Amino acid sequence: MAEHKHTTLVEQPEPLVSPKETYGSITDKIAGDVLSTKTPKAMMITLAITSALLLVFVLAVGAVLLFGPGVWGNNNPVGWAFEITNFVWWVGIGHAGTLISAILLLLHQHWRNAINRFAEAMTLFAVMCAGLFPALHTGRQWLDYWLLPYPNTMGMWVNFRSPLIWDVFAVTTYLTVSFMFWFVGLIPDLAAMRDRAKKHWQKVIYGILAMGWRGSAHHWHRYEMSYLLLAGLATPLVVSVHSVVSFDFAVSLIPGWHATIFPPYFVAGAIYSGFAMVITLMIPARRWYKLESFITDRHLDYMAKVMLATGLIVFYGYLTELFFAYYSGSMYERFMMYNRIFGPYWWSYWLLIFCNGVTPQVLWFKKVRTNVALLFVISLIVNVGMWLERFVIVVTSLHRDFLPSSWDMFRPTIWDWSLYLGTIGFFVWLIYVFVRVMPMISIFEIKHLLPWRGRKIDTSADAA
Amino acid sequence: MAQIFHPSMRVISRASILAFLLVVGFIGWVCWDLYRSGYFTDVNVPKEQPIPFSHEHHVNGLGISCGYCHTSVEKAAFAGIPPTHTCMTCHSQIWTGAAMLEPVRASYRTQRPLEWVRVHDLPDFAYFNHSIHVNKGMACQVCHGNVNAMPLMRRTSPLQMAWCLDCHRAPEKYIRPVEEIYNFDYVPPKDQLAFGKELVKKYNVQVKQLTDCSVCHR
Amino acid sequence: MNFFTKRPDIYGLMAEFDAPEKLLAGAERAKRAGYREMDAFTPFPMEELTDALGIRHTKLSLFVLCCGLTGMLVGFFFQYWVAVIDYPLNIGGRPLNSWPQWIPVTFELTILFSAFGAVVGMIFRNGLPRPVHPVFNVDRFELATKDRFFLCIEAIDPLFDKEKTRKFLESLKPDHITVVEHVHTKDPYHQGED
Amino acid sequence: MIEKNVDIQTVRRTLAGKGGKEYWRSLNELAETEEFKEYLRQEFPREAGTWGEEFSRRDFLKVMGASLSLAGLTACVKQPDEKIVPYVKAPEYMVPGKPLQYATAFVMGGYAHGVLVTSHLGRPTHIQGNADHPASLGATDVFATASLLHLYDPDRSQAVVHNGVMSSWEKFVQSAKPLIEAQRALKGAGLRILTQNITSPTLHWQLQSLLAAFPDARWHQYEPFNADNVRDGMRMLFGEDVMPRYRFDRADVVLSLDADVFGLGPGNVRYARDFATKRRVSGKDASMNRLYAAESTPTITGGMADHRFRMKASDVEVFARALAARLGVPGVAAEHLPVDETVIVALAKDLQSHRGAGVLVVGAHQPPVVHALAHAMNVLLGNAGTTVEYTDPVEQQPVHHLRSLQALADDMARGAVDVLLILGGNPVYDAPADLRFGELLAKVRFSVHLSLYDDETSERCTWHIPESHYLETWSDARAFDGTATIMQPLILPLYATKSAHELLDELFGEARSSEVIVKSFWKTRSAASDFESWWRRSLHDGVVPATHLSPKSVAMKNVSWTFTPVVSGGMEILFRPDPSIFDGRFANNGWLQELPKHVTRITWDNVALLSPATMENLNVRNGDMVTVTYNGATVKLPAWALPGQPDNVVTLHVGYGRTRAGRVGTGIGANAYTLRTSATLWRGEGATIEKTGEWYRVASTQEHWSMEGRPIVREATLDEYRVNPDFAKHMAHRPTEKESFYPPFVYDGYAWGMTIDLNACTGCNACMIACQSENNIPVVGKKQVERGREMHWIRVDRYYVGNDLDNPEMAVMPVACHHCENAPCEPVCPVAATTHDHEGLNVMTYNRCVGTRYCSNNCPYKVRRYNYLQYSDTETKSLQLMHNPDVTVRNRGVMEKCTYCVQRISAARIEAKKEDRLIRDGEIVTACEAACPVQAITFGDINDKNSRVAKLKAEPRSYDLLAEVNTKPRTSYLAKLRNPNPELAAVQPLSRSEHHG
Repeated sequence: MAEHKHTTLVEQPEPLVSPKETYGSITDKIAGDVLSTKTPKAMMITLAITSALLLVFVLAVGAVLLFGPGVWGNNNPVGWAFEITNFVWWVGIGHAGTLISAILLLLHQHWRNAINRFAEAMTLFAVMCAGLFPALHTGRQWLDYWLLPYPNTMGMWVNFRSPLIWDVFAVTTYLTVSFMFWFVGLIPDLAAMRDRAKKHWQKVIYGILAMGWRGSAHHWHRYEMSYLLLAGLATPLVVSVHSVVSFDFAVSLIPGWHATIFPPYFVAGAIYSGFAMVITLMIPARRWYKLESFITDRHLDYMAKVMLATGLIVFYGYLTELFFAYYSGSMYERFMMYNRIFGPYWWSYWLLIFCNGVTPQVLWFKKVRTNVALLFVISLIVNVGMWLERFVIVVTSLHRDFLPSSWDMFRPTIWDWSLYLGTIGFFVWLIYVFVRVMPMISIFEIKHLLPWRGRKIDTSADAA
Repeated sequence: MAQIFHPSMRVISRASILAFLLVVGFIGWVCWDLYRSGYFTDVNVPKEQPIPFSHEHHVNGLGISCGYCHTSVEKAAFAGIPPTHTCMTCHSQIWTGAAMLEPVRASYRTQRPLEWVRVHDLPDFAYFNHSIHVNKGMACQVCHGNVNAMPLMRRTSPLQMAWCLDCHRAPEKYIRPVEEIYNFDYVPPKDQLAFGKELVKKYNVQVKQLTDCSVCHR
Repeated sequence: MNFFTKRPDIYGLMAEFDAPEKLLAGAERAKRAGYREMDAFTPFPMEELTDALGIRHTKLSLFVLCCGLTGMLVGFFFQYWVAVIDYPLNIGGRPLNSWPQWIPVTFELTILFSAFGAVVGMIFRNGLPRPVHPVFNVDRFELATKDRFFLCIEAIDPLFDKEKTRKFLESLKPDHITVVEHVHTKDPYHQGED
Repeated sequence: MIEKNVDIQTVRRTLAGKGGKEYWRSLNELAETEEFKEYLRQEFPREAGTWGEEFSRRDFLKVMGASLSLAGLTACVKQPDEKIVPYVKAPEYMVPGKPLQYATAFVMGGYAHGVLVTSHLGRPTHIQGNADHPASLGATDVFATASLLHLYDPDRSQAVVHNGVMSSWEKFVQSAKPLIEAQRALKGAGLRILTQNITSPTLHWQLQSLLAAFPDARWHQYEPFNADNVRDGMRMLFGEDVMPRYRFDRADVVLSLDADVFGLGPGNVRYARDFATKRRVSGKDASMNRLYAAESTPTITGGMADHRFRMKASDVEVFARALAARLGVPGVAAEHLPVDETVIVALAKDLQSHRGAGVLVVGAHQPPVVHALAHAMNVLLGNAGTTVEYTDPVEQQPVHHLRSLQALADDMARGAVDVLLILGGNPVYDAPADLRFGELLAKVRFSVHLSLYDDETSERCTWHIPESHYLETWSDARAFDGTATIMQPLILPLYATKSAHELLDELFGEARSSEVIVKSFWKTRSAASDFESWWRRSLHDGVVPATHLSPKSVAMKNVSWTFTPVVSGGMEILFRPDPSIFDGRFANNGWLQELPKHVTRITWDNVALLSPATMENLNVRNGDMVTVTYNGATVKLPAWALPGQPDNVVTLHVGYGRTRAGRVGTGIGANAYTLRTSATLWRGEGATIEKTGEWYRVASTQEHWSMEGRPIVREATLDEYRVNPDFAKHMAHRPTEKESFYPPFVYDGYAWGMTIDLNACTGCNACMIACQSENNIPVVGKKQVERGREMHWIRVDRYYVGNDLDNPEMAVMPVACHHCENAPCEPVCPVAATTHDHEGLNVMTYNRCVGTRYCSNNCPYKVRRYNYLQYSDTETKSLQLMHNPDVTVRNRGVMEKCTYCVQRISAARIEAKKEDRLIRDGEIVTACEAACPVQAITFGDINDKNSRVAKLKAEPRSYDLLAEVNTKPRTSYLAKLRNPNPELAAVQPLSRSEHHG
């Protein structure tokens, strides 16, 4: 390493960390934001809204536990509706974190260092929200543990042929691995927090969580290896999780579900929505906590590029679906596509094309990619679009399948909306808690990006 | 920088991880055992009955066969609980003044049935049929235990699905000739498995079907 | 450190630098000087130190591979056992051993076991949790997670000599040199100046 | 028939001891009484455990806990102790746990329908047809099966009411006796008795002796849907009081003149069966009957037709005249034609070429002259005596119902009625509106209403006496062909109720029990030397020997025809009984309310049925609230487009808008009786319809009418079939074994399967109700049906065929679980709650189900039903007595579906195994199969090549629905055939079958 020629960051279009930052200033800024008792005013206002949504969430969960899934609008042809739409939507959002942490790490995308912590936390919370839906959507929620293969007095096991069991394994594995990834990444920062904390109880809590991390070179060596291995493992995992989620549909025989394109198309969609959600959350966080030094416009630019790329894949997926429906020669498939486009839920399809297919095209322009306000709006549109995509897949496929006699409409109830909005409240609330107690940017990884004599930081490979 | 933690934390921190694993394991073990325990299954827990009826006395002492009182055991799903009338066939003659038997007489007088507490109680979604079991050589004793030695009736089997499956997967382990179903002194032959397999064939028991869900659940 | 060998009076000597390149240079010199039982403490990983300190390459990946293979075998054969041996059921006319449908769970368990291996292996091999450690006695050691870089030569090193080693460290031009006391020598809550 | 249980008396005493009006209107209070709980525990020991008092009402924990305790042993709640209650003295014939069947008869409109009632430990749980009974031949219609629910209906009247206040039978008798004695002195001049149509020989006997003692008393009969027109028509033509009876099993050409012979009315089940015998097509040169229907409002009979001519009800007469003129009925000339002349020509030709093998039937609502015309044609065509038989009326004393009621109303208006006994019926609700029967009742000093429910009429009478359900009492009745059945009770009255026999005997006789009365009547009739064995035999068989009416020979009079003047223009209004709740008497029957109505598939409401063109003219859409004004009265109800409805005709089904039906039937729909007057009992001209601007959500179970070009109901004409018998198999690609990724499972024992003959199915819904009763299927209510959550395990899909929206052809298709060998539902269930057994059943283990609904999503037939909420009523105690104990009652969150009646299969398998034999073909009869009037459903072992089902599956017409998705269903269909008249090809297109790859 030492023999590498010294390069300065000036050659880069824009450094990934503002040149005015030092090791000390980075630590003080990020750790200080957590330890400070001050919370940005805008955050307090949104927190109030979020808390109200959290209350709605509690009510909505209570209602479905008490009375059953009948409080929702689901019916006989449409056995799954909002709950599975939301599940897939949240799982998709939960893909950004691990992707940023793992895949970008393997691809030596250094810019990830500024956003991976936040994205990982977002992943965890999104997957938690996602996991709620399958758990709540069963009719007898108190028996959900029957989906786990454990020895019981019935002598019964689960049915490993069911994609729902694959889901159980995929989502719990994903949650566990994401948690471990996030936690392992946090250990050095927890030690930093421990060492910055003023109050004894803070020191104790961060101290316990840091497990006595002392920054030993021996430890760092194994740590880096472990982190790399986790990244290597998480990469196929992240691809598998949404593939498995897509199997929920692809394995069935319902036209509109039964499609071999689903796994890649779902994974791309997941990344797409995940990045959209990261942008949605990062932009206000960056502003309220004044993190422009770490999350630079270049970061936003890159994220927007990833969104554009995945958005194009997703759009390609929509076109493929059209082609498949035509080329299959099956009257059921053809009708399904016709029904999506011109049926009673036509608006959801067209809106989805607008949100996911048309809107991201503006990201071709750098001016748009670096316009924070515009990017924020686009990310919201993509979030909505990705929700609509799942709605279209779940509901419009089910509501008119093989026998026209069974066709029916799905009409959401207040509880459908409550639970959906409630989980958003739950999610944002968790994000707030996270922001207040944990460093939302990885301190040590940002430091890693600062050059020093003897080491250059080559971010030239950082191109989305 | 000062040490944040007391030196003992060195041990405690590691021990706590171990302890956590142990506690989780322990809870698992408790659950496993609890669901199989008498507390949950009522195995060997006699229930309070309106009359302390002794099967031991009536079966061993008096030599009354099961079918005398449980009349429909060979005919119907339900083995049958004897009507008060059956009790009174004898007890109008003997022990006519016994205080213990007053509820029986009262029942006969007032035409109000006796209310027994069910000892062998399957959940309502499990459809057990006595007649097919006894007609295919599954003795009373196999499930109900040595009733002839029970002063008070109690369960000897957990009546859990896994327990049912044990026999439904391999009836040859327990099957005996139909003539022996009421015999509490029956001694299975040394080669029970081979003998049992023969009986299974003889009685045309379709073993592979016995673990079909529809056999017990409708 | 062997249980039977006598424990040195102190844990070691610690030098503090204000820049990573100084630590790196110091570590390289210490290694050349023959020190082996030493450690560096940095606020972020410095891959260069692995060679500079002569740290043995970890075998974590092999361990993770073993875990992964275990997960895979457990996953597949558990499913096989459940569906074919323990409770064979005709489910939708699919064969009992419909192995293609077992791939997802097998895969997930492979990953899960591997990831556990990677994390537990790292934590375990690093000797964590270790909330109490002699280096925490060092006065300015909290800066090791901020912007200071520490080099500690431990007393168990055969070349270690309180005076000679201090001299050697001074030659590295650190900002501070501190004696690292054992944890037990003093009441950890009332440690005096060093 | 059942062991006398002392506790009924206790319950009754408790009931009698309570006062106040609310009490008997709400069952909650009753449910709270210790006595009632005790009684139920004893009657139904298995249920006792779930009624623990440890949970308080409406408590979150209770809901959870109750569900948990039902969830089973593995949940974290210990199973509570249960009581087991033996008999004091066991009845000899009863083996606990083995159901028994008793023959009796269900009576509607006076006509008996022989049934066999299944009884579990003294509780009637299921009603099916009596194969020995001529009106049933083993099948039922929806009403007969659903009548079981009335027995257990918690809203049933349970106490005597005097002027709205709770009273007692003793008090009633006390106050009635002096009045009766006073009437005796007046020879009964102020005594009137109003009944429904009576065929009961015993009741007639009682009434005759009463009238002998009170010669000036009068007995009136009224049914809102009666045979007045038929009777008048017969008198017009033959000059005597005869009634026609049809022999469709002998008819090759049938013309229905607005008659729903297979849907409603006496003999419908038998007629459908006879008709279907001519539709069982097999072999290359098979023949099949041909049905023409000249119809106003579409019915299932019209739906079966090979040619259906849509016309106003008033035009049916014109049509009949044209045909009669063409056929040469003396004195008849055609006026104008409601149809193309080729129709009349071809129809006349077809009928003429099938002399003695054709038949014309007329709807009871058509005026007498149409009946006369049709039967004149029947006589001319030589059909009389072969396909039509004329017999004496079944009624002991046939009357003109309308005139009978009018006479009573006149007497009441005059104040000549002092004592009025209304035995059954609900005239305040269903009498013609112009009679103002309810107001007239105020002029009667002492009016008594004996009825099952405390209804609109009860409210207006001074006394209401709760009536015993027919399963609680003895009686008798005669079938459409005269065959008498002695009806025996299966259970002691649940409440202090009386039968009509008992009421009359108490007031005018010796206060004997129904049993004694009925038995003493038949003692006078039986010619048997050994009465007791004759009696036992009659009870056992469910038919009294030698009571069948023999055909009479009749002679046509020289009729001078007077036809109804044709009024053109204006909106024609038709009053029809509701296909599900009839004239309103079944309004409180949840099963029937939730039963999708014939043709419209609407539940829980009545609507204004209009043709699509009329809808367009009125600028209304489905669900738009309209007011229908006629005869000065107005009803408001939603408009509904019905293809096949004639233009400018609005059809209203009566039976809704009840104000005192019970919790189920009160306040739903609109009361069309308010528009129905004596002069316009069946139809009228000049109704006005106005749009209100409101919209109303109608709960329809089927929202889409078209098959979208999919090969669902596959049909061809008979001629096409002869050329290409396996046409149906070629309408979709069926994957071969080689195309499958997996090897097939081998079924080497029994392999249960089913066929449904679409050529026979009329879409009468009998299977749906039979299934609901057999399998403890809950009623979910209108709101849930609206949401698309109805629970019927078997449904009847209705499609329209052809591109004429105004007059399409109809195709019906019963769909239940297909028990696919490659069931798509099973692999997706995460907990293996739905699996296959070794006999090929797709079994659903409810107690294992956690309710993900994935199976339902993945079912291409959408036959799985999900308990979105707690639909099973676990609170109402009386309804629990109705449950079939052999079928698990499903709770919230559990998926359910057709099981092929696995409980019946299990029972048969166990019996066969005990006897060391194989199950015989036909030994297992599923509930739907048993109920089916046309025997369209056949169930059996498809591995047994000699079984009926295997033979039917070998028929070339057999096809699998959605075979192209390779589900390998065990249920298959026999394709539908139509037999159009080639001479009508120009009027109606012929070809049916589309060929796909």
